[in-house]
Amino acid sequence: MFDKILFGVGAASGLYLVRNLYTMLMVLPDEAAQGMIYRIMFFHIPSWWTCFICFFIAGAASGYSIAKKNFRADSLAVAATEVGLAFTFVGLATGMIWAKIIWGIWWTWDARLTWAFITALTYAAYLMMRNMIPDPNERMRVSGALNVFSFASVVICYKAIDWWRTQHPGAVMSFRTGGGNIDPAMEGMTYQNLFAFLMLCLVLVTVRLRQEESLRTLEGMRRLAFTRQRIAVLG
Amino acid sequence: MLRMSWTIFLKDVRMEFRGKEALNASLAFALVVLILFSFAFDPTSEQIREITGGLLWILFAFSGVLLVNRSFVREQSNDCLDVLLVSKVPASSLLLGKTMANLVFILLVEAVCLPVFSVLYNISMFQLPLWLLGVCLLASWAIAILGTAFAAMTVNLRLRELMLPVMLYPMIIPALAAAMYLTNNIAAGKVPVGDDLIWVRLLVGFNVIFTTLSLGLIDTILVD
Amino acid sequence: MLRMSWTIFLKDVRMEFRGKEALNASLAFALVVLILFSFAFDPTSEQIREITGGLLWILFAFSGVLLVNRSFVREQSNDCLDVLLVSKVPASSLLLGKTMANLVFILLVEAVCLPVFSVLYNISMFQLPLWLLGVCLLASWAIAILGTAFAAMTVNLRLRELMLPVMLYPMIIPALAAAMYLTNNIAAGKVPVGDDLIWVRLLVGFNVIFTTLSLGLIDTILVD
Amino acid sequence: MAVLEAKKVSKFFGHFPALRDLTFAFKAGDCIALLGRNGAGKTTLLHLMAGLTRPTDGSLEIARRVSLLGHGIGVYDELSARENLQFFANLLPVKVDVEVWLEKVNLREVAGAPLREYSRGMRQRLALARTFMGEPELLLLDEPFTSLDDKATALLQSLLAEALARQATVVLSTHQIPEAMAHASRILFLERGKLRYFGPCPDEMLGDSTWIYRTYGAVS
Amino acid sequence: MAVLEAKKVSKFFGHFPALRDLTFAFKAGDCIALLGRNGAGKTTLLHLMAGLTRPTDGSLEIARRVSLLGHGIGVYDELSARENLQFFANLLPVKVDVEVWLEKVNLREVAGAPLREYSRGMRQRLALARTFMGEPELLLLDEPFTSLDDKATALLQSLLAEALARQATVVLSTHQIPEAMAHASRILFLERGKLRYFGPCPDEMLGDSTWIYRTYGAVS
Ligand code: HEM
Ligand SMILES: Nc1ncnc2c1ncn2[C@@H]1O[C@H](COP(=O)(O)OP(=O)(O)OP(=O)(O)O)[C@@H](O)[C@H]1O
Ligand SMILES: Nc1ncnc2c1ncn2[C@@H]1O[C@H](COP(=O)(O)OP(=O)(O)OP(=O)(O)O)[C@@H](O)[C@H]1O
Ligand SMILES: [Mg+2]
Ligand SMILES: [Mg+2]
Repeated sequence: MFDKILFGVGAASGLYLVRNLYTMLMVLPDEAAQGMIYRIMFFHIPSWWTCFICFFIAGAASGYSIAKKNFRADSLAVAATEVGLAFTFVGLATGMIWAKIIWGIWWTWDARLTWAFITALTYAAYLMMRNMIPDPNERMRVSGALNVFSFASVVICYKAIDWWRTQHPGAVMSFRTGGGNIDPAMEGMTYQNLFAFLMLCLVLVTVRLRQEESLRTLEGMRRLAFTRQRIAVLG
Repeated sequence: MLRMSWTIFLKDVRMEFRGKEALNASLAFALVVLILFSFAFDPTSEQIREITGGLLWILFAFSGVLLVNRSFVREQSNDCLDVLLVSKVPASSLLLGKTMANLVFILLVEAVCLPVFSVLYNISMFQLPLWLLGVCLLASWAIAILGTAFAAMTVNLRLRELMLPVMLYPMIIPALAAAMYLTNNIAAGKVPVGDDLIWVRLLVGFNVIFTTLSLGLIDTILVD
Repeated sequence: MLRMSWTIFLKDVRMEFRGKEALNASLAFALVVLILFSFAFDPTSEQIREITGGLLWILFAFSGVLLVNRSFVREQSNDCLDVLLVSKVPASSLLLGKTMANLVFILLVEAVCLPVFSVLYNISMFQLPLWLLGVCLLASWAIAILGTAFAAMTVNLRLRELMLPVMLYPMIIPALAAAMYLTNNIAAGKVPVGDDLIWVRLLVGFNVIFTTLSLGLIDTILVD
Repeated sequence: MAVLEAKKVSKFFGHFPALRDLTFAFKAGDCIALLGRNGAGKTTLLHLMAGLTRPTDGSLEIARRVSLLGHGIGVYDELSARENLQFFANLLPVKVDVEVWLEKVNLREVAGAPLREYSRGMRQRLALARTFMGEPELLLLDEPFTSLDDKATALLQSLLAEALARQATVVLSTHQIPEAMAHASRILFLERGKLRYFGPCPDEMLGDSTWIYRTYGAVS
Repeated sequence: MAVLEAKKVSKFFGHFPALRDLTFAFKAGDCIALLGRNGAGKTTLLHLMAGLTRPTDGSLEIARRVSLLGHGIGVYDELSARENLQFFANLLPVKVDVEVWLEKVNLREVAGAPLREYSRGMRQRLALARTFMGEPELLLLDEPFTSLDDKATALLQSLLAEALARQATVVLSTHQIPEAMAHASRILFLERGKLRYFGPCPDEMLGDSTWIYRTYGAVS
């Protein structure tokens, strides 16, 4: 039953994305200054928000897991981090494509872009670190603390446009600027795509969470089997 | 609690000054990298002035990581860490004591490197000695506290000498960037005023936030 | 003898590709240092073109040292090195096998870093792909052979992660300097001709001399 | 009046149960030999009693002053014997005369040299002094007889006797059953994380050291 | 017809004499128990016989095919049991069937998993397979009984018996004299680097394991 719901939500998010794509391409007009390519923002902005939300969940779950010694929360943290990292790469890729077309270069070292890169690296390091710790308890403790630390880079990345003068555009969404910087139709479209992304994200995180949980069980069972096997030696 | 930190600080400093091995080695490392830099970036050009702060703090970050890396390894070699924890030494005392010891070591490396750099690159660093001292203290504390906390996390890893910088550098970039900027100004003889003071505030804020965070989390990191 | 080298090469590569831990970590390390550099040296200025080679080879030297450092540590952890030597594996086979494995790892890191650097610093590195490949091969071999030999020397030191770079960097500066110069030219799209070829000869000569020397001395280093 | 009391203690590494549902209590003056095959959970149990890890389930009340001699010897190679003892003495709540202990383990004459120059036996003697000084109430020793020669073994036995005489509790894990039998008053036998036997030393064990494995160990 | 012959062998670490003027010879099929107090020079002597260090003085002729089990276990944690044995088999001059050895130490079913997941006992069994495979002529074992439980000890004893049956020479250092006595045909007793006794096992040692220390060791 749960599988079916999950599948349903996944399918719905796919359909929703297709519908959004249609509206984007067929209904909305080209933007005055940027022309056709501005539509990439409907993916760029929501994917960054989705990844920030994922990292926030991961940080909170990590904090909970180390405070309460809760392995499920730890699994949630990995799942959210992995999915968040995927969205980070979508954000990076769309941003870079956009930059190539608008600025003529793939990359520049302004605060926003740099910290987006740093964020990707810190969370990649978190995942790497997990793989290197064989003891599950220590893994939860150490990587949990690391995840809490890592959230600092997300905060800096989010606030970078306010703290430094960046080449990356400043805030346009009305909840940050008070409105007036973006056409309401485009803003609406951004939220719609964000919603689709979040649905997709929910499905992915759930799937990864269950996978992680069964992996953990499997690891324990294999250890047990190994001990039994050991005992059996030489009658 | 502070008394225990002090005991641990004294022990770490004594252990290091016994052979001065890590200190000498990371000093040698810093000097070697300075030479390496002189091949990579033309040291006679005028532009070198603009990257003084960058060069120096990259150098200090590198040798700082090597120093803090030893910090918990020293405790690990004979399972001394277990003995300390069994003796009811609070993890935060341990962190504080070790951070202070590491701060001393990092400052010593800086104290040697700065004059050498001045001479080799013909840049007078000591026009504003108090500002320089302040920046060194603040930024070195940032390296020491976060470095020691992360060293505690990575101490059991086989690849700790690789993972420590990978995790630490992104985290201390704000502090390093501030230190680089301020050092550039100091080397040019400009007292930071007005807008530049934001970097000082950044350094202080960074230290306050991450010292609190590290002290709060260290218990979870070390004790199962 | 070469058959044994090959066995050891395969084993090392298989061990590394099993978890790819050291590879991933040193790749992450290289990327992190790339970011650090962007703070230290104004990356949008035109002068960055002149120090492309310097930046890149400092980066490769750093992550290369971290990679070769693992090489003998892997053998040490369970006293495997003793077992190999008792099995009458010649020390030079061991060195050769491990050097080849390290060369592969270093080249892999370079293969990822070069395009990333190209994009991030907006410098097209691949105008002269064959020259670039040649320089990378030669200079990476220099890092690999000397690094592996020195790793064998330092493996028993408590401070090996500190001592290895301290000993290695001064030794490979000629090779690095040549690689930096040539890479600068290649990035600017200039085929090395005439006087520049002396750097190529330097690289080749360096490799021949130090490969011979390392193979000759490794037996003394490893067997008491 | 138990020094240490465990109630339904379990310890999981992830989903792997290293210890399951252990219930026992130690009294002052007990000397418990912790026996079990490789991987039975002896080290894990000692770490739990030391407070280095917390149980996943159940409750464990620990004595106030615990001292541990683990797989590593727990002294610093860079310091001298005297500095080592002084450092650990400073962390203790009670005053300890370091010189007395140096004398006791016969290291007084070389106490100024850094440990790096000591032979293995000398380092082990120092580790013993570090463990036994300060009159700990609970002594946890993980395979203390490993690689000890006859003299070091005799020293350890005499320190054990002394500690037991002042009503300290001693828990020692070992595979060398004859050595352990010299002082052990009770046996705690683990098999794959389960408590199989806890009680006084059976007479059968005196002559036949693998008796307990055969009797209480798994049949398979 | 000696497998190994040492003539006036000395080994100095700097000015410290770890071994002094040792002269002895081992024959095929001998099982020598290398005894001595901590720091007597047992490990140093084994390393010399293995060819890992060369004597400072004197001459030492070594057998052709030597196999060593040192303080470390000498297998790679990152590889699986099968890959480990295959790798070491590739380095041997003779062909070895790895599967047979996996079966022998009962690791066949788990042979594909990386060693990191093995328990301590399983790793030790793998190390034993690595050491005994390929019919080495000289087997050097440094404290092989340390931390082995009853079953692992039994496996080691059976492998020893097998090796001795095919006329291999075995040298094992240990502090656990009863275990060593099961197969040892000769005793080599060192005291502070000097050879104090080399000959057949004295009858006195069977019941009283510290007899040799008391009889041939220094009085102090
Ligand atoms: C690789 C290059 C880029 C990176 C790493 C990047 C990174 C980010 C990040 C992290 C956000 C989300 C944070 C937030 O909502 O405040 C964001 C939002 C945004 N990005 Fe980018 N970006 C890149 C390129 C670009 C380009 C080239 C443009 C357009 C010229 C652009 C326009 C925007 C806009 C309009 C927003 C939404 C701002 C808001 O109202 O919040 N980005 N970008
Ligand atoms: N950190 C850990 N992570 C995962 N499993 C562990 C960890 N530590 C121990 N184990 C497992 O718990 C079990 C008990 O281990 P423990 O070290 O307590 O055994 P032991 O009785 O001390 O064995 P030995 O006689 O070999 O010392 C083993 O199966 C081991 O694999
Ligand atoms: N590399 C070395 N450098 C200096 N001295 C050494 C070295 N290796 C061993 N020694 C010294 O040589 C002596 C013999 O050491 P060895 O390890 O052979 O003793 P052992 O008989 O194996 O002792 P144990 O029973 O403790 O293992 C010791 O006094 C030791 O301090
Ligand atoms: Mg144990
Ligand atoms: Mg020994």
